[in-house]
Amino acid sequence: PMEPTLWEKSRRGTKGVCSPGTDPQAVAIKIPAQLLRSEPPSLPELSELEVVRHFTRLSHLSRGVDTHFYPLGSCTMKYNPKVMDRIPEIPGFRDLHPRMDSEGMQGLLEALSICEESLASLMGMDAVTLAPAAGAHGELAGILIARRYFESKKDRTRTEILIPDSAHGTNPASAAMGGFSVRVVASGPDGGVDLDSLRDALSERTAMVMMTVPNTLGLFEKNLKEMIALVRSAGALLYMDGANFNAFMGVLRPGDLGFDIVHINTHKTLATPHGGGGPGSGPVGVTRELAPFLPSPRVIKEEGRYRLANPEGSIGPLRSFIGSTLVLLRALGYMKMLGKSGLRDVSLYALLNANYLRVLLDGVLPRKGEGLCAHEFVLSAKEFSNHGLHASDVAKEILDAGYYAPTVSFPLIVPEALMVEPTETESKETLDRFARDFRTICEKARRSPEALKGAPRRTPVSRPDEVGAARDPILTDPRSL
Amino acid sequence: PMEPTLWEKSRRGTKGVCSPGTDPQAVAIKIPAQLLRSEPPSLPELSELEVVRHFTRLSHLSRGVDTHFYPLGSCTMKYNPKVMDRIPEIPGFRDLHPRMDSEGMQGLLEALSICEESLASLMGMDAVTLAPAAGAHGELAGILIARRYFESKKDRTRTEILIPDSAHGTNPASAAMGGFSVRVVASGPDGGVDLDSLRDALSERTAMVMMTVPNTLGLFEKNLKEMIALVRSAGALLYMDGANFNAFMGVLRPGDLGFDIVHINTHKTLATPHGGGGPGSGPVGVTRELAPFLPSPRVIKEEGRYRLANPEGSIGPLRSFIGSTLVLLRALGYMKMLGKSGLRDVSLYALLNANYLRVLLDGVLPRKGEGLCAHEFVLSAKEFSNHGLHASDVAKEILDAGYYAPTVSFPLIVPEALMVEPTETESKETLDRFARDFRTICEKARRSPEALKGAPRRTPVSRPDEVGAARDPILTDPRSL
Amino acid sequence: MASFIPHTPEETGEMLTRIGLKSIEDLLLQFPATNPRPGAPDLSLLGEGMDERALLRWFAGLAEKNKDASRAVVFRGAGSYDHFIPSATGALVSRGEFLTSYTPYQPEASQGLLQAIFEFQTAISRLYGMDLSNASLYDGATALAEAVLVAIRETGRSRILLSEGLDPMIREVVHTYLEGLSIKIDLLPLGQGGQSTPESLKERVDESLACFVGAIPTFFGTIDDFNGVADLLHGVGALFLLHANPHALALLRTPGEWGADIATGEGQSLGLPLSSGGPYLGLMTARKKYVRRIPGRLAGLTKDSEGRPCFVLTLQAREQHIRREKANSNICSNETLLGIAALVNMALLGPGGLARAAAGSWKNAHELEKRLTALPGVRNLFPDAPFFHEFVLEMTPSAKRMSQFLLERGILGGLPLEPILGSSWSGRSLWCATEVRTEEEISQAVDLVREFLRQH
Amino acid sequence: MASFIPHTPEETGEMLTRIGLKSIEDLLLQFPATNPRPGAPDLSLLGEGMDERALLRWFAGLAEKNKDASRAVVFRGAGSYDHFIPSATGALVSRGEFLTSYTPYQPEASQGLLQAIFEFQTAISRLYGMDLSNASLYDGATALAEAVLVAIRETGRSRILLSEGLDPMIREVVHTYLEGLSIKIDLLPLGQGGQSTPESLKERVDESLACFVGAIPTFFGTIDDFNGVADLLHGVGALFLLHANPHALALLRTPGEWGADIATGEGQSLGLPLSSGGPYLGLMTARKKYVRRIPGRLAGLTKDSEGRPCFVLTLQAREQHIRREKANSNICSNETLLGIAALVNMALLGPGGLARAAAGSWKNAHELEKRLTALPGVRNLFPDAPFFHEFVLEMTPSAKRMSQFLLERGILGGLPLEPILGSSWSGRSLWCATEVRTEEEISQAVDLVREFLRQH
Repeated sequence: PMEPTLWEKSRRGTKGVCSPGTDPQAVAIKIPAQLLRSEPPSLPELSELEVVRHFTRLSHLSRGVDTHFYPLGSCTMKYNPKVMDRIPEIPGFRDLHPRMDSEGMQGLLEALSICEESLASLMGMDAVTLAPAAGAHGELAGILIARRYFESKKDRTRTEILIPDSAHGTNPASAAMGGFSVRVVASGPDGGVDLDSLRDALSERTAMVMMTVPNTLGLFEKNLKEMIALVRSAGALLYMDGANFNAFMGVLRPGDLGFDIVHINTHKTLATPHGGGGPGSGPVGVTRELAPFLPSPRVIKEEGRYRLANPEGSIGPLRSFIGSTLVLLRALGYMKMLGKSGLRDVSLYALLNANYLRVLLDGVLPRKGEGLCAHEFVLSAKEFSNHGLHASDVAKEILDAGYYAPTVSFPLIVPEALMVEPTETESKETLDRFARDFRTICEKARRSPEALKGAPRRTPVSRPDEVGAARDPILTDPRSL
Repeated sequence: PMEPTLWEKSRRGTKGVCSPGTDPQAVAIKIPAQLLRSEPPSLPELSELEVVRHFTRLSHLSRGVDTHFYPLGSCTMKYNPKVMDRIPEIPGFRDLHPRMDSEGMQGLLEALSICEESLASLMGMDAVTLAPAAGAHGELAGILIARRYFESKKDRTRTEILIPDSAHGTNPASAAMGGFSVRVVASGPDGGVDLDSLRDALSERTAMVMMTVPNTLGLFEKNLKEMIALVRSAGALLYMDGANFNAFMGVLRPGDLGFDIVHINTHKTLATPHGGGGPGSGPVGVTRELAPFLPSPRVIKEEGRYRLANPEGSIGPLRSFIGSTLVLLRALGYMKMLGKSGLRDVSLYALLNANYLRVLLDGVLPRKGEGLCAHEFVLSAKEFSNHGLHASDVAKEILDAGYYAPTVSFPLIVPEALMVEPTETESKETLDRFARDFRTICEKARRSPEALKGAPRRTPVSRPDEVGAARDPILTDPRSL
Repeated sequence: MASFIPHTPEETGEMLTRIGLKSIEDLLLQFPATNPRPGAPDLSLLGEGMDERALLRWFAGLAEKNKDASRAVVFRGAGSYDHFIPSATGALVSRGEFLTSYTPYQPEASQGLLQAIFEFQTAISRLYGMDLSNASLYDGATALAEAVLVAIRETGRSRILLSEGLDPMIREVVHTYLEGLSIKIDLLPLGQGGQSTPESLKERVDESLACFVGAIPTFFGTIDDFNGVADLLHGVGALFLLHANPHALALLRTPGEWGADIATGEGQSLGLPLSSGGPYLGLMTARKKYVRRIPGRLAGLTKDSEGRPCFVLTLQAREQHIRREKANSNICSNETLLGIAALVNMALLGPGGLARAAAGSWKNAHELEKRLTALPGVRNLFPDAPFFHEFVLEMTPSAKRMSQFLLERGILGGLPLEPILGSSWSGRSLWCATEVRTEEEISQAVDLVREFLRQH
Repeated sequence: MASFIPHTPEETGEMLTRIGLKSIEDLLLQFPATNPRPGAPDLSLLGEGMDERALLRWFAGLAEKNKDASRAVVFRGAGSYDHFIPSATGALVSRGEFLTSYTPYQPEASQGLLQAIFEFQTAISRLYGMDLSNASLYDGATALAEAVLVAIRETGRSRILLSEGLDPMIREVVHTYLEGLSIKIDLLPLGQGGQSTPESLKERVDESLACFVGAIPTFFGTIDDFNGVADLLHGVGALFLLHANPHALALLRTPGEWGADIATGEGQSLGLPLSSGGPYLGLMTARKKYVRRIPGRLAGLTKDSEGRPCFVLTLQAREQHIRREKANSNICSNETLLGIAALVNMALLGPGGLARAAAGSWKNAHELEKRLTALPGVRNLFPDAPFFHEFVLEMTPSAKRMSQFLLERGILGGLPLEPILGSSWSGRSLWCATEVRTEEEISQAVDLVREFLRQH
C-alpha cells in the first residue's frame, strides 16, 4: 500500500488551487529574456483532492506520538498539549511582518520579553537569548559567546573545548564550527566523566567544557561538584547542553549548579512537537558577565515600551530576524499554563516513569550505570551479538510490536545501545505493556534470532537497502526529470 | 488492530483536560439533595494523550473521500474544498450567540440574506428558507407549507401525496409526518414514472406530487413536461426533491421546470462534507404564492438593516434558531467562490464522469435505463443470484479493492441494485482504475462466487453479524455499567 | 474559475469520445425543456467567482459586523451556552477520515466512525441515566418533537401536556411538528414560585394523555421537582418525557432517576461553539423497551465472521429507507460529527471535569444573581426556587433598553423576555453565567447594570 | 494544575513501591547539591498556572497589540513576504502523524514522512534548476552561511566574496558564522544602476577565493545578470553560490541555469505565514558532485528487502551524530514540517499557479512603482534596472516618518533603509507588492503617500 509520488500522479494541464495573480505570459515579456527561466519548473500538477488524498495517505504511513508510544531516548517524545497548536494560529502573531516598526509589534516584544524572563528563572540564568533555531544552533551561539568573552579579556590562548565522549554529536560539531579544537574526555566505567581524565585534559588552552546534564546515559554525574570546581579553577567556562532538561526543570537550575552557558531544546521540553525533524528552538541562558555578547537583536524595554536593539558587544545575528517566535510562544504558553509546580511535576513524573520502566526491565538486558536513573536509561543488547543480532534488530521487532523504537547505537560508549525515554505523559499501563513486549522480544532474540533479522513484518515496507541508497544516492524523483 | 473503547481504557482518577470551574463539593450542598444526581456519570477518565491516540486510531479505521474514491450513489460524495472548513472557524460567526440582539448580528443576517438570494437564483425560485437542518427536514417543511397553503384556500379535501415508487424513503416518511396519506405511483419499464399510473392516481384528494429530479435511476423523466401539466391541471402542488441537484445546478432551474417547492441538500451539493452522517442543511425554495408560509424566523431587510421576524402565515419554527448557519455559510462560500460558470461546470463534469464510467462498465452488468444518464446510474447484480450472491457481496469485494462501495439495494425497483455516483471531482484515471477493478470483480463473481462471500478480507474487521446485532441490541458499552 | 475538477482538456476530450459525444454540452441533451420562470432572480446574481483569499476576506468583512463572544461577554443563555471547549477536540474531529465519510453503511470500512458513535451513545446514556441513546438528531427542539411523536405512536393517544418550563421556542417547534396530526397540546403552568406543582399536574393527567414533558432546568433556570410524576403518568398509561440540559446533568438528578421513559436534550452545551445557532446537536435517550420505537441511527456492538467484536448500524428496519411511510421518522442526515465532538469533549474532561464545569456555572450564576439583586429596584422573579445557571431578573426599566445599553459597552446581558412572553414581561430578562465567566467580567456586568439603572 | 500526566495517585504509589521508593521526591536523591545562584530570577516568576481558556485569552490580549497583516496592509518585504496560502495546507500539515513524529530514523515506521521529504527535495531541486536539495536548514540566512562553509571546506581557501545585493542581515549572519574561522569576507558592490558589473567582479576574483555569492533578486529588488560568472569563478577554482527567492524562480532564470554550484534560499515565500520572523525554512540545493559535502538530512530512494521501492535517510556518515567534530555541520533539528507545508503548497498550486502568483507579484510591484514614482519628488533609486517585486523609493522626507504615518493609517509601507544602511539612506525605503495586493490597496497606499508628502 505504498503511495505513488506526486510526480507519478501528475497529469499535465491539471488545475490545482486557484492562486491570486496574473497570467505570466502578459508579464514575462517585459523582463529581459536572459533573466527568465527557459522552461517552467517540473512540479507536479494535481487537483486539490488528489493532493489531499496523497498527504492523508502519507500520514497513514507514519508514526507519531499521537499514534504510538515513542520511547526514543534523548528525544523526549512526550505529548504536547493541543492548545499550544492554537497559539501560532493567532493572526496577531502568525501574520505579523518581522520588519514591522516596533510600534506595531509591542505585543510580540512583550511576549518574547516575558518568555526570556521565564526561561531565565527556570534555568537560573541572568539573561537569555531566544535567537537559536535549535539546540545545536544554541550550542554554536554559546561557543561564539565564549570566544567573544575570552577575546574581550584579551585571552587568546584558549582554543580548546573539552567534551565527554558520551556527549551528543552536535557538541563537537558545534565546537568545530566555532573554530575551536575539540578534546574528548573519556568516561569512567560507571559512564560518568572520569575525574582524572578531566583534570588531565584541562589546561590554559581550555576555553570551555561542555557537559550534558544528566548525561546521555541518563545519569547525573556523581562528581559534578568537583568537576565544576576543577573547571572553574582552570579559568574555563562551563557549558550545559540542556537537551535533557525534561529531567529536572523546576527542580534544579543549571545556574545554581554553576554553569555559565546553558541551552535548552524547547521542542523537547516545552511543547513543540518535533514535526518530523523540526522546527524547534534552542534558547541560551548566560551569566551576567556573558550577557553583553548575546546574539543580536535583543528585546529592550524602556519606559514601558519595547524595541529591538543590536548591542555593541554582541556576536551578531545568528539567523534572520528575532527568533523562531511561533515556537517560542508555544514554550511560553506551556510555562504559563503549567506554572511553577506543574513544570516541576513534569520532571518528577518523567523521572518516575523512567525509573519504573527501568525496574520493569531489570534483568532483561544489562543497563549501563547503577541506581536511580534520570529521565532515560541505556541498555546494551551486546549479548545478542553472539547470534549475529544488533540493537537495531531488536528495534525493528519493537516496531512490529506496535511502538516506535528506542534510540539505537547511541551513546557510542555503550555497545549495541538501546536508549529508552518514556517521558512523563505515558501511562503506567503503556509502560507495563511495553515492558512485557520488550521482555518477549528479548526472549525471542535468544531463542530464534533469525526471526528478528526479518523484522519488521507489519510495517508498510520491510528493511530498506541502506547501503544501496548511499552508494548511488537517488535524492530526487527521477520522474521529475 | 481494533481499538479498545474509551471505557476499556478508562482508569479511575485519571485527570483529563483542566476545565474552568470549581470544586462541586463546595457547591452541590446548596442544592436540595433530591434534585442532585446520586452518583457521577460513568464517563471515561483518560489523559489528553490517551484521548488523542484513541480518536486518531479510530480515524485510521474509517474511510472518507479524503482517503478513498467513494462512489456511493445518491450521496454525492465529492470533494469539498478545504477553504470552506475555515469559514465556520471565523470567530464572528462561530462564537456568535443566536439570541444576540439584531444590532449585534448584522453581518450574519446579511450573509444569510445573500445566501437566500443566491440559492433562489440557483433554484429559480422566488423565496428560500434556510431553516431545515437536512434534506428530509426540508421535505417536512415543504409538506407543512403545502398543508398551510390548502388550508389558506379552505381546501380540506387534499389529504394525499403522490410519490413514485423509485423515490427516496424520506419522501413517504415526511409525508406521513406531515399528516398526509401516501399514494405510490408505479414506475414504467424504463424506470421513469408511468404517465398512466400518475393520471390514475391524481384526484381532488391530491395535495402534492413529490418527484426526484433526476430520479433515483439517474434519469431525467422523459415525460416530465406532460407530468407537470397533469399535476397542475389536477390542482396539486409539485415538489422537487433536490438531493440530486449536483446533476444540473447552474444549468437547469427547478423553478423554470414548474416546481412549486424545491429542497436541496447543501451537504451533498454545496461544500459541506457529510461528517459520518451530518450536519447538513436542506434549504427550501418556493414560489411567490407559497412564500408567506415559510418557517419562522425570516430575515427581513429594512432601510439597510436586517432583523428577524415571525410572519403571521408561517408554519412556525422547524427547529431552534435561524438555521444551521455554519453549514449555510459554507454553501454561500462555495457559490461565491465558484460563481455562475463554476457551478455550471460542476454539473457538466458530474454528468461527464457518470457517463464515462457508465460507458466503461457497459456490458459488465446490465444497467437500468437507456441512453445518457445524469450524475449517477444503477446497475443490477441480479445475475449473480444464481450463484447465491447479492449486490452487497460485490460491494464488499469493492471495499477490498481499495474503494468505498456503491450504494446497494437502492432504488428498490431494481433487483440487486448497485448505484454508482462518481461526482465531478474524481479524475479520469480513478474512473479508469475503478472500472478495471469492477470488471475484474464481476468476472470473479462469475468464476468463483464463493470468494466474494468471504469478502472483505483487507479491512480491519470482516462482515459483522447484523442479525445478531439486531436480535439483542447492545447499544452502549457494557463496561460503562 | 475554481471548480475542483481534475480533468485536463485532453482527458475531457478522450472521455467525450469514449461516450460518443462531440461537446460536453451534448450531455445536456437529456435535459427536459424549460420555460424561464418570470420574475425569479437571475443566475447572474451568483457572480463570476473569486479565489480563496478574496473569499475569506469577504467573510471576514461580514464577521466584523457581528458581536461575537470576544466582543460582547456572554451573560445570555436561553438555549445556547458559552462553555469551555478543549483545544484537542477541533484537532481530532477535523480529521478528514471523520469529516468526509458518509453514514457508515459499510461497517467494515467505517469501524472507527461506528465505534465513535457507539461511544457517543454510551456517554449520553450514562449522563442521562438512561438505557440507550441514538446517534443524534438535528437539535434539542426537534429531538423533543420526535420524542413526542414516539409517545403518540406508542400510546395511540392524541393529547400531550407540555410544561411551561420548556423553552417557548421548543414548544413552538413541537407545535409545528404536530401541525398535521390533530393533536391537542396542553400546557402545565409553572407556579408562582417558578416550579410546577403536583396538584396542577394531577388536574391535567388522565387516560387521554400520551405524555407529559418536563424540563431540567426550566427555561427560567429553576430546577423543577418531578417527585411522583413517573408513577402518576404510568398509572394512566402515559409516557414521562424530560428535556434536560446535559451540562447540568453532571450534577442534577437525571431523567433516569426521575423515572422518565424518554429524555431529550440540546447537546450544544457539551462544548459546541455558539455557532450563531446551528448546527446544534439533538440528543435522544430512552428506556430499553422503546428501542424499536425511537427514530434515528443506532450503532450496535456485535461480532464479525471471525468472532472479533465490531460495530454496525443496527435496527435499520425502523428507518425510512426501509419502512418508508411507516418509519419511526423521516430522519436520515443527523449530526454525527457534532456528536463526536461532544464525545471527545466528554472524554477529555471526564466526569470530574464536567462536574467542575457545571459547579462553576452554578457558582458564577449565583454570584451574579446575588450581586445584581443587591442593586436597588432589582429582584429575582423566583427568589425561592433553586436555580442552576439562569435566573429571571425583574426591574422597572425596559429590559430591551438595558440590553442595548450593555451591548454597546461590550456585554451581552440578560435576554429581554417581553418579545417572547408578552408585554407583562417588559422589565424582565433571563440572565446566565457559565463556568467560563471571570470575576472581573461579572463585576463589569454588575457595574454596568448599576450605571444603567442610575441613568434610567 | 495541568501537566498532562496520566497517573492516578494509586498508580503513582504502585510505581514507587516497585522502584522501592517511599515518595516521589525520593527520585531527587540522585540530584547534585546546588547553591542557589544569587541574583538570578526567582522560580515564582513562573506563576501558578492557568487553564486553556485563560491562556488563549492572555495571548489574544498580547496579539491585539500587534499590527498584523489584517490590520496593516503589507507593502514590505525585505526577506518576508505576504503570499497566498491555500487552506488545504494547514489541514494536511497539522495532521498528528506528521506533527508529532521525530526525524525518521526508523524508515519502516516513517515511510510517509520520508516520502514527503523526498518529494520536497525534488520540488526544490526542480525549482532551483539544481541536481539535489537537502531536507531543509533553519532559514535562508543560515542556509547561505552553511553553503559558504561548504565552499571553504571544498576549496580549502579562506576568502569569500559576497554581493552587496545580498540582504545585509544575511551578510551579517555569514559574518557571525565565520567568526571563529579566520575568513576574509569581501564585498562586491552593486553599481550605480543597481546591478553588479563584470569588471568589478573580475577585479575581486582570483585563486585565493573560495566562493562568490550573488542574489536573485537583490535585496533592493533588482535582477542581477550573472552571465559569465560561473566560468570566471570555475576558472580560478572558486565556487559560484546563489541565494535566490524561490517565489521569483517560478519565472526568473534559475541558479542551475546560471551555472551555480550551490544555491540557497528562504522558503518562507513558498507560502509560509509571516510568522513574526520564524520559524522560517532554509533551502539548500547543489550540483550532484557536492552531495557528500552538503549538511543536513537527505532522504533517498531505495528498495526494501522484498524489492519494493521505499525511502530512507541516507549519507548519514556526513552528519554530526556519526562524524562529530568532522561533520559537515552541527545541524540536527531542521524545519521538516515547514518543508512539507511548502511542498503541499507547491503541489496545490502547481507550476502554473506558482508562475501566476509570481507574475502577480511582478505586476503589482510594477504598478505600485509606476504610481508612486509619478508623485512629485519621488523617484526609483535604480530606475534602469529590471526589478521583480521590490524597489527602492527615494524622496526628501524621512522614510521613517513616512512609515509611521502610513502605519497609523493601516498600511505597512516601504522599509526605511537608513537604520540598516546608514544616514545617506534617510529618504529611501524598500517597497514590495506581492500577488495578494489588490488594486484598492495599492490605490490606498499611493493616496496616503501623496497625503504624507503634502504634509511634509
